[in-house]
Order: sequence, then structure tokens, then C-alpha cells
Amino acid sequence: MIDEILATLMNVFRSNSMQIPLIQPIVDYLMQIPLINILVALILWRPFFAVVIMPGLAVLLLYLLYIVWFERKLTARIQWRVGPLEVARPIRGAIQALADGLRYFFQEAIVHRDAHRPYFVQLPILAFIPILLPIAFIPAGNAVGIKTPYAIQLIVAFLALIPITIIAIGWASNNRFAFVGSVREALMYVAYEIPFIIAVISMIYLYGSGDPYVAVEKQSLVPGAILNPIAFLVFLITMLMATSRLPFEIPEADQEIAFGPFVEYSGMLFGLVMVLAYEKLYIMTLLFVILFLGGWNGFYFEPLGDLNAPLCLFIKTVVVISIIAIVRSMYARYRIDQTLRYSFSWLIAFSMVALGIGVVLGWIL
Amino acid sequence: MEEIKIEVPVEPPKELETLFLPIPKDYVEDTYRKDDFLILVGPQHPGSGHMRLIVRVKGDIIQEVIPDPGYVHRSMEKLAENRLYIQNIPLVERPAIMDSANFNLGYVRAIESAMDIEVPERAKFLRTILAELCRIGTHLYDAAILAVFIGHTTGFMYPFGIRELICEALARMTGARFTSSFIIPGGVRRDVEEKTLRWVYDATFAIEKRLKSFERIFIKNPTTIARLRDVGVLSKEEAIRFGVVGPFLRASGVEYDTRIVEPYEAYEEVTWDIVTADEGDGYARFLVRVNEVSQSLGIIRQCITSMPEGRYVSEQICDDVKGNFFDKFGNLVLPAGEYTTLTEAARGTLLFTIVSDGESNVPYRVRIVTPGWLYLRGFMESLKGERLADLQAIYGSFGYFPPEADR
Amino acid sequence: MQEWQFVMPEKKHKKKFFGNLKAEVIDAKLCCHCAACSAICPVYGITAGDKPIEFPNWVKDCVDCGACVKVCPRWEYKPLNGVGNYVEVISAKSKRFKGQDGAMVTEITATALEMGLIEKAIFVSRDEDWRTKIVTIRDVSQLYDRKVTGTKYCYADSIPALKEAILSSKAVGFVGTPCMVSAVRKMQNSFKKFERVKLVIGLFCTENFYHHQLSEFLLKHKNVDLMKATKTDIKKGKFIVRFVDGSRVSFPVKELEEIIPSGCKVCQDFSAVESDVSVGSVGSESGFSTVLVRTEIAKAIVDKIRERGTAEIKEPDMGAVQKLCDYKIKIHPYPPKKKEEKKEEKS
Amino acid sequence: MKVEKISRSPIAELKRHVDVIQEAFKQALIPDRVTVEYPRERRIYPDNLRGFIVLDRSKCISCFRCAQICPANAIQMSLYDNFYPGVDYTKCIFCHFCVDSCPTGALASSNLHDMAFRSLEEMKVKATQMTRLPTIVREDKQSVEYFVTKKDWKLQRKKELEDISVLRIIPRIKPRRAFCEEPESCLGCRQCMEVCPHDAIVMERCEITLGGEVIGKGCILKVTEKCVGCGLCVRQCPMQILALKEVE
Repeated sequence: MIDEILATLMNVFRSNSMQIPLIQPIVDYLMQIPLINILVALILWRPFFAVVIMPGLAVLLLYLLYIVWFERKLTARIQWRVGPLEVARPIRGAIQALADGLRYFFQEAIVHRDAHRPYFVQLPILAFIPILLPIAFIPAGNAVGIKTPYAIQLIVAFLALIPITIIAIGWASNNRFAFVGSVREALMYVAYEIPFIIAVISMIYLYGSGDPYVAVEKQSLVPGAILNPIAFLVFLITMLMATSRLPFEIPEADQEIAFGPFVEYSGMLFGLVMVLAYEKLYIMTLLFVILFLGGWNGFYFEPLGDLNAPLCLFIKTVVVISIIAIVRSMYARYRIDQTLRYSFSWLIAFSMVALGIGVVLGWIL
Repeated sequence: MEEIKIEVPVEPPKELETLFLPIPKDYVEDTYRKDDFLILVGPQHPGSGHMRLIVRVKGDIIQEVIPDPGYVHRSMEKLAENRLYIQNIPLVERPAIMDSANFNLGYVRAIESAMDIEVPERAKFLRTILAELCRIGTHLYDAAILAVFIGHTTGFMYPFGIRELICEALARMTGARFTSSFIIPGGVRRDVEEKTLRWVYDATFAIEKRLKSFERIFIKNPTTIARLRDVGVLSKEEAIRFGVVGPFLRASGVEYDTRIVEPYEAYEEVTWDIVTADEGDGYARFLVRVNEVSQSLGIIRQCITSMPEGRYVSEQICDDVKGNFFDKFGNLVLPAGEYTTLTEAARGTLLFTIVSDGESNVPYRVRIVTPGWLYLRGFMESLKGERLADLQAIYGSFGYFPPEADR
Repeated sequence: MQEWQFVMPEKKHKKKFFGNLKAEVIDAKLCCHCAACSAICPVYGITAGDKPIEFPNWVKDCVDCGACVKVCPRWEYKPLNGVGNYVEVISAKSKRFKGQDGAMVTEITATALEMGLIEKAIFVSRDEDWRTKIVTIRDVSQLYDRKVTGTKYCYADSIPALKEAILSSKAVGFVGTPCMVSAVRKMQNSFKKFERVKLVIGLFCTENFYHHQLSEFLLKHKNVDLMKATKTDIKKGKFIVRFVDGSRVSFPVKELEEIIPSGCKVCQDFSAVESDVSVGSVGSESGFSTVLVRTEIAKAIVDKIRERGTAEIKEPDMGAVQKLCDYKIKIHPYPPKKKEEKKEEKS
Repeated sequence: MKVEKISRSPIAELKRHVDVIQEAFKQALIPDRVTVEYPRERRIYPDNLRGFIVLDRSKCISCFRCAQICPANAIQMSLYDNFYPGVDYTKCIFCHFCVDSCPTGALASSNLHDMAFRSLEEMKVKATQMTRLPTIVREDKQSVEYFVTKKDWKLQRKKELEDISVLRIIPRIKPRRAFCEEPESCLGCRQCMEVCPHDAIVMERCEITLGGEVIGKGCILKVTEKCVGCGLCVRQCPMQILALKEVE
């Protein structure tokens, strides 16, 4: 009975597995060992590989360690400083984020008396569901979790759920500053979501489909950024707003409202809410790369086989995020009313122009 | 648009009763009855400094701010009554250690006016250099705090980097990076070598070059301008009525500077401009101080190039301070009377009054009125009608420094 | 290499010097509470104030220098009496100041300050409760305070203040009772530094009181609250207290007999024989003071007053002064008689 | 002088954006870094930096001037060690009033600025520990100097290590000795004798003669050669008749 099930699973996995010539000998060797072989087959099963390994959870963790360190290091460089250094000096403090994470893990997570205890503890974890779900729909070449022609729309829909959890976190904290922060988050949500969706829709019109495969294929010659530069710009700015990065770090604004909705968090829970924005940034940048920078189009090395596309997508994403990280040391924070005014006037106007370009170009192509 | 009234009975939070607040209970109830909201900013808040601001907001608009200072009150004036006149010098520097030379200068000038000491020219020039270095240091410090208050971390780091040169100049001249206690009745404690003065002269140009970097990335930054312009406006009349002093008064268009009105030390012998602005908003207050930094650099350069030769301490006191310090200053007794001096400290007019009974070697009373305390009212008034997010921007634009105000 | 010498007074008992002083003066009820010992003590151990002179823990803390013995006016006491030598005697009233009678003490001090003869003067002021308080007069303007002028009839620590004053200035004026004047003269004989006391003004004195005893007596027996008083006075054998509302209480001095300190009961010096100038109301009509000028410096001051015309000057009645001097010898015999005698009231 | 007006036109706004981005990228590529990686490298501080206080025991005359001028009350004179000063670094504010007060140059400043102590007790440095610089753990491999020209400010790194030096300035004060200005005013309290840390003032009991006539028993006070001119007796004398006088 078990053998049959295993054999069936094996067949399913083998029929749709990643072909990587470089590690093929190792895979062949491991396949001969019972029980290990089913694990290896599972890992190399394309939907699983896309969701859990690349560009999914495993590299997401790697990316988190990298970006927190890189951002601090780059900011320090611009600010005539050195940055994190003393944790693992030979590699210039590269595991600083890991050390911070460990410290958060062992720190006491305080839940204060006036907070709504269940929600206060559950919501940071619940917030991960809308963040991790889009990964299933993001394809990287042949590796894809769930293949659907409406992938882009679905990703946008899931991203729109995240602010609701942040607002709920602010409510559960039961603190004045958290309350102010939640209100700001809600206002920001309205402000950036409309131009963001219009910019995405303009690209869908341009490519004629919500299917990432179509989008990437259409960019094989000219990337989307050149086809529709205004949508590119609007997407970039709304991405900063959506992930509440400077100059739009308004809901958190540590000097004004002391980290806003997250003011009461400590320990591991704070670690979770802190990486929330970084993860959102990752998902949005994946979408950004697929829509504007040609997705997994790029280099192709024979030995890597199927791994080329996820690797290319990941590298592009990380490079884009690294460039975005410089914005943090360039700008101060805008005020909430200024941001709302800009987004409801300039950004929406620009996104409408982008929509027009998308419709026209989509009709031509 | 018609306003929709929703009757929601809101009870004031219990913590407002349990906390010690300098506001009556009626006020709290009145606030909540009128559908306003009280926010306690500080003292454990990243953007409040060592004070509490009780902010009454309606929506996002600040209706009224009640300051609750005194968290860093160190009873300077009482402590000064128990120390020798000379031992008070390190003490009076402490309210604002960034601005130590100006505080030191004000106190020492009060003693000199009591003892009728004529300060030699060289000492006057050296004192002017010290005072201006501390002024630049304070303005840079305030700019850094302003930057971090509006979320610009690079703008925080650059002034502190530049201030390192000021500290180094002070260290080379006096031996301490700040709180140098270098100015004593009759002159300064030690002569400064030509080589050191040359170094300071070169450093002023290096500071200017680094300030250009700072200007591009923070002063002229569009986000900075957006946050500070048309925010916390104090008109000329308001600024005068609320008793605002120093660069903040000049930012509202009033040409008042103690260095011009009652010149002291070498300020008469160097040429410099009094910096003013018309707008009276946060950005004008910031720009006035930025421009004052370049004026101060000019004063330092002129002082060094036209530094006279001669004694560094008055012959009425002693020939050489080294070794004679206790014998000459240990039992200083001022003639009975009240001696007041006005000094232009970095943040504004600083008043020192020493009352001596003519018998004891400790002051009968020392009164310090610091600029921070004087412009607190104007600061609170300028907050009215602004948004909650502007609280920190206006705070930074005033460079309010609670230890200085609380003394 | 430098050496100098000083004389130690002879000891009468085999104790430290304060022990000698205590045995010979304080315990022998001769102490006049002039506080000279308190002033001179190098370890500042002797306490005066509104209570008898003492040195807590003197057995241990006294440095045995003998300075207190050298300055004590009652050590080897030879009572002074009579009117003494004088160059000139006038009866005068100040035009500038308001004082007890003619405000001549104030006038003389003010003139001396204005002439530059003295830099400062030690005066006795009072608080609301008529406790004595020492003030150092540096400026004539300080003398217009009504609390500074006027008699207090209570002991005050003027001499400790005098010592501090001579350490910081070259010429000092001093006002005190005859025993204080004797103490100052004795200090000047022993220690050269006290020659800086240029002007010593003596007051006519019959007796002086402890403040707490006087106020308690007045409250208990006469129902008088000194807090509300504006002026105290002894006139023609009557103790008079005036109040803010103009009312007054008076009773014979004789009734104060029980609170007269023992030191005053052996004192025969009425007119401050050793002073530069003595001032008192006796011998003049109401509102005028009798001024007995004894030395050159005082003569110069009185001449200046006369020249500037800041005081009205009349002829005094020296008979009354002489009479009171004799009376004091009579009521305060030395050595004291064992038996208390009834004293006649002087009208 | 009025501050310049900032233009509100969108073109100027855009130009300022460009300026910011330019400057940030410039700094990211070639940073004007000014950080000193202490303790692996140490700053070279000027000689006159007010740091750890060093005592020369042979010069100290135990005059208490340092202890009496100290605004923070940080100096204690050791009763068991010839009244030599010890600095309590929990209180010291490094104003160096004591160093300036020292009449013989026994106290000197060093530019050692980074002492660390293991306990609070250890921070009360005794006179014996003040004679030389404390041993500090040095990890520095190179030294850094602020090199300033009219054009720029650079960190100049050098291979040679920072030299922690002691700056001792001997004040130009002649040796002094206590002297009685007015022996006639002497109280005979012998406080000067009591307070003298060097036993320089001695007393003999004898008969006092004045003009060949014995006037009573008394004492003779002598200031001997041992006097170093610390002036303690001058400050102690209740009649203030003593003074310091320069000797040849």
C-alpha cells in the first residue's frame, strides 16, 4: 500500500522535476537511496521548488539576511560611517541580521495589560498569509507553484490584504500612537492602492494578458520599463509607499509616533513585524521585475538548466532592491497630508496617462 | 459639506488620572467632551527630548500644547550658591555643553564687571574664537536633531561628522573637546600657539567644504523644504510678544543680536552680518542658523588673521595662570552688588546675574536665564493649528534643548 | 628662619584656659556676655548668642591658647566707674536720622563713614521678634532703616562680627555697651590687629537682658507681645514699650530685677569710660542725646558734624549723668554684697 | 543680511531632487568617510589634552591647593601617605583646575583619555598609582591623525603608534616660605603648628622678656628650614597674620 503511494508520488514528482545538469550526478546518486530519493524528488518537483526554494521561502530568508545588512552598510557608507562590523569581522559584519534575529528570538515578548491579547499575538503571524500566498503564483521559468493566466491580478489582490492586518495590529495594541499609526496606514492604503492598481492594469492592457508568461515573453526584446516608463515610475513610487519606506515612512514614523502600529511589540513579535515590510518589498519587487524588467529573461548557462530562470529572477530582484535601499539615506519623511495630496493629484494623473499608453501600445502590439 | 454629528460618549482614559499631569482634571474632561484627543508626547518618546508635551489634537490638527518641562532640572542656581566663584565655571557650562564657551563667557563677564577687570586684547580675540566655535557646534547639533526628527538619518550624521572638527579645534586650543572651562576672569587659562591657530584657520575652510555636501543632501533637500516651509509660522509681532530670542527672533524679521546691541569681546573689531529672514516659518529658522554658521566661520577667520600679540590674562590678576590658579582665584570675593551680563549664546540671549554680599567667597545668588526657557512660549504658540506630524519638525526647527531650559 | 613669641597668661587653676575662664568668670557670675571670648577663640568653640557663654566639650576641644582669658574684660575684674575723662560734652539731635533719642550714634557713624575714617561699622539690627541681628554698615543709606537704629536692650554678638570685619578691612567702627567697649580695648592691648578698630562708640548702660527672658517676662507679667512693638525705651526708671497703633505700656524698671543677668549686677561702668565717644539720653531733654567726646578722633567727627550742621546742638545737663553714674555704683556694688538690698527707685 | 529665498517652481524642485540623488550616489561610490575604527586604531590627540592626571611625588609639597580648588570634590589627600593627593575618577570632570593650581608642577596632565576600571574602588586612584600612567590594554595597530588643509579634511593613517605623553609645565614660581607679618597679633593658638604636614613650625616654652624684663611665661614659635611654602598655615591662621614670602 505505502509502496504504491510512494511510487505514485514518485511518478508525479519525476514527471515534473527540475532539470539541472550541474547537480544531475548527485541527484542520480541520491535517487538510489530509499526514502531519501522521495525527498530529493519532492524538492526538485517544480511547484514545490518554486514555492519553497527559489524564488520562494528559502531564498526569501537569505534575502532578508542580506538586505537588512546591506541596507545598513550602504546607509553607513553614505553617512561617512562604517556600519555593522563587529559581528563576524572578516566578512564585514554580514551576519549582523542573523545575530539580531537570534536576539529577538530569545527576548521576552511583552504583551501589555490593555492590549487585546489573542489578536495582539496572532496578527503578526496572520499577516504572513497574504504575504506568502502570492509566492505560489509567481512563476520563474518552468518553476511555478500554481499556473494560472490571472496570476498578476491575484498577486495584486493578495497584496491589498496586508494593510488590513497592520490596521488590526494597531487596534489590538490599544495605544494612542498605534491608533494614530493605524489611521495613517489606512489613509496611505487608499492613497497608494489606486495608482498602483492602475499602473498594473496598464501593463496588463499592454501585454494583453494577466499571465506572467505572456508578459515576460513580450519583453524579450524591449523591457516594460521602456515601453511604459510612466507606469514604471508610478509603480516604483507606490512600491515605496506600500512598503512604508522613506520618504513615505509615514505610518511607522518612529520620531513622530514611535513606530506607529508596532509601538507595543517586543521580542520575536517585533522581529516578525519588522520583516513584514521587507517581505512585502520582496514580493512587490518580484512583480516589478516581471512587469517591467523582463522577468527571468537574461543569461542562460547550459549546466544550470531549469535553474537559470529562478536565479535570474532572484538576482534581478535583489539588485533592484539594493538600488532602492539608497533612497533611505536620501530623503526625509513627507507629511501624511502632502503624500495624500501628491498621490491623489499627481500620481493618479500619471497612472491614468500610463493606462492610456498601455491601452494604445497594447492595441498596436 | 454638512458636518455629521455622531454622539459617542468618550470617557477619558484612566491613565490620565493616575499619571501626574500639570493639567487640571476639568481640562481633561473638557477635552474629551469636545471630541478632542490628548496625546502625551514624552518623556520616553523618541521625538520629545527630556520633556513632556501634552498635545490636544482635533483630528490631526493640534489645538493646544501644554509643555511639562523640568525633567532635567538640576538646580544649577542653588548649587552655585555653595561653590567658590571659580568653581562655578564648570557648573555653569553644564546646562548646554554644546554651547559651553558662551555660557562660560557670560558668567565670567559678570565677574569681570564686578571686579572691574580690563581684559587684554589677545584674550578677547581668543574668547571670541571659542564662543564662535561653540556657536557653530551648537547650530550643527541642532541641525542634526532637526534632521533626525523629520526622519533624515544622513542629515543627522553629517553635522555630527563636521562637529568633530569643531571638537578637535577646541581640543587643540583648550585641551578638552567641549566644556573646556577655558575662560577665566581676566582672560583665558593658557596662551594658544600660532600653529594651533593656523590649524583652526584651515579647519574653517574644511568645514565649509563639508557643509556644501550637507547643503546638497539635507538643507536643499525637497523633502526638508516640504516639511519645514510654511510650518510653525511666527509673525514679527507674535515673535516679539511671546519673547522669542536669538536666531528664532531674527528668523521672524527682527534685527536683534546682543553682539550688535551691546558688543562685547572682539565683536566690534570684526565685520559680520546679522542674519535675518522674513518668513518666520520653520525653514527660515533653520536657514538663519545655517547662514549664521558661515558668518561665524568668517568671524573666526578674521579673528585669527588679526590676532594681536600680548598677554592672555590681565595683569590685574596675575602674570601666569599656571601654578597661581588657586592663589589668585581661590578666594575671590566680589564687592557687594548685583552684576548682570547679556550674552548672545547660540540659541539666543543668555542672562547671568550674580548677586554678591561682599563678604563671602561664594555668590549670594546666581540667576541664569537661558534662551531655551525664553522661547518655550513662542515654541508652544507656533504649534497651534499645525498637524501632529509637524510637532517634531517645529521642535527641531527651534532646536529646543530641555537641559538648557531646565538648568 | 623666623621666630616670634607670645605670652601666655597665668593660670589660676590647673585646667585648660577655658576651664580657668569658666571657673573665674562664668561660674563666679561675673560674665557680662560681651562674646569677646567667642570671637577670639581660634577653634570657634565658644558659643554666645541668647544664652550664657559656654564651650561644649571644652575639655577635649580647647587648644589651650589663653586668648579668651587675654580678652575677657572680667578676668581680674577691676570695676570702672564714674563719668571718666572727656574733652567735650554736647547734647545733640540728628537732623537726618531717626533713632532712639537724638540718633547721635547713627549720625556719628554716618559722618565717620563719609569722612572715610572707617570703612564699615558693626551695628545691631533686629527682626520682627526683637531678636538681635548683626548688620555690617558699609554705606550711609543702610542707616535709614529704622530697625538698625534704636536700642534693643538685649545681648548681641557684635564682637564676633567685629573680628570678621577687621580681617577684611583696615578701619572699622563699633558700637557697644560699656563691657563690650572694655573688651575691645583689652583686645587692642593684647593683639595688634585690633588696632584696626578706629572708632568705638559706647552707650550709656545700666543693664542688659537676655532676649528670651525679656520677651517671656513681658508676655507673662505685662501681657506685652514684643512682635507688635515698634520701640522699647527706658526713661526715668520706667520701661516703656510702644506699639504700632501708638499705645504704650510702661512699668518701673525695678520689676525687671529678677531677670537682670548676674554679670550686670557687678558692673559699675555707666558711661563707657574707655570709649572714644559715649552716647546716651541721660542729661538731655527729650529727643536729644548726650554725647561725651573723649578722644581726638571723636572730636574730629563732632567738629565735622558741627561744621556741616547736620545736628542741632545744645548744652547738656552733666549733673544728671554724674547722678546716674553714682547711682549705678550704688546699686551694683563690687564685690557683690551677699544680701539683697532694697533699692530706691530713682525718679 | 537676509537669507535667500527658495524657489517654489517645479523645475527648481526637480533640480534639487537631482542634486540629492547625485550627492547620495557620489557618497555611495567614493565616501568621505571620517570614522576612526577605535580601538584598532587610535586618534593622535594634542599634547595638551586634559586626560589622566600624573603626580610627581618628589615635587608635591602637600599644600592641599588641588583638593580645595576641585569643583567636583574629587581629590582626597591621603592621611597615611604624607598628604599626597589621590583623584577619585568617579567624580573627576577633567577640568584640570588642580593641575593649574599646583605651585610646584607636581601634578601634570597626560593625553591618556581612555582609562577603564574594573571596579568603583579601583577608580579612587591613590597617590602611589598616580606617579605613572596606568597600563591600558592597547589593541591599536596604527594611528590616525586629522589632516586638515584649506581644501579638505582627511584621516591620515600612520604605522607608528600613538605616543601617550605627559605634559609637565613647571610654573615660574620661586620657592616660598611661611612668614609671620604681625607677631604682635598672634593668639598663641598653635593652629599653624597643628596643620603643618611637614612639622616645619616648632614651639619652645620659655620665659618671655621684653626690653630685658621678664614679663611672663610664654612660647616661641619658629618656622624652620623644613618649610616648603605650602601655605596651609596661612589659610588656617584665625587672625590671618601669616603670609607666604619668596626666599632666595
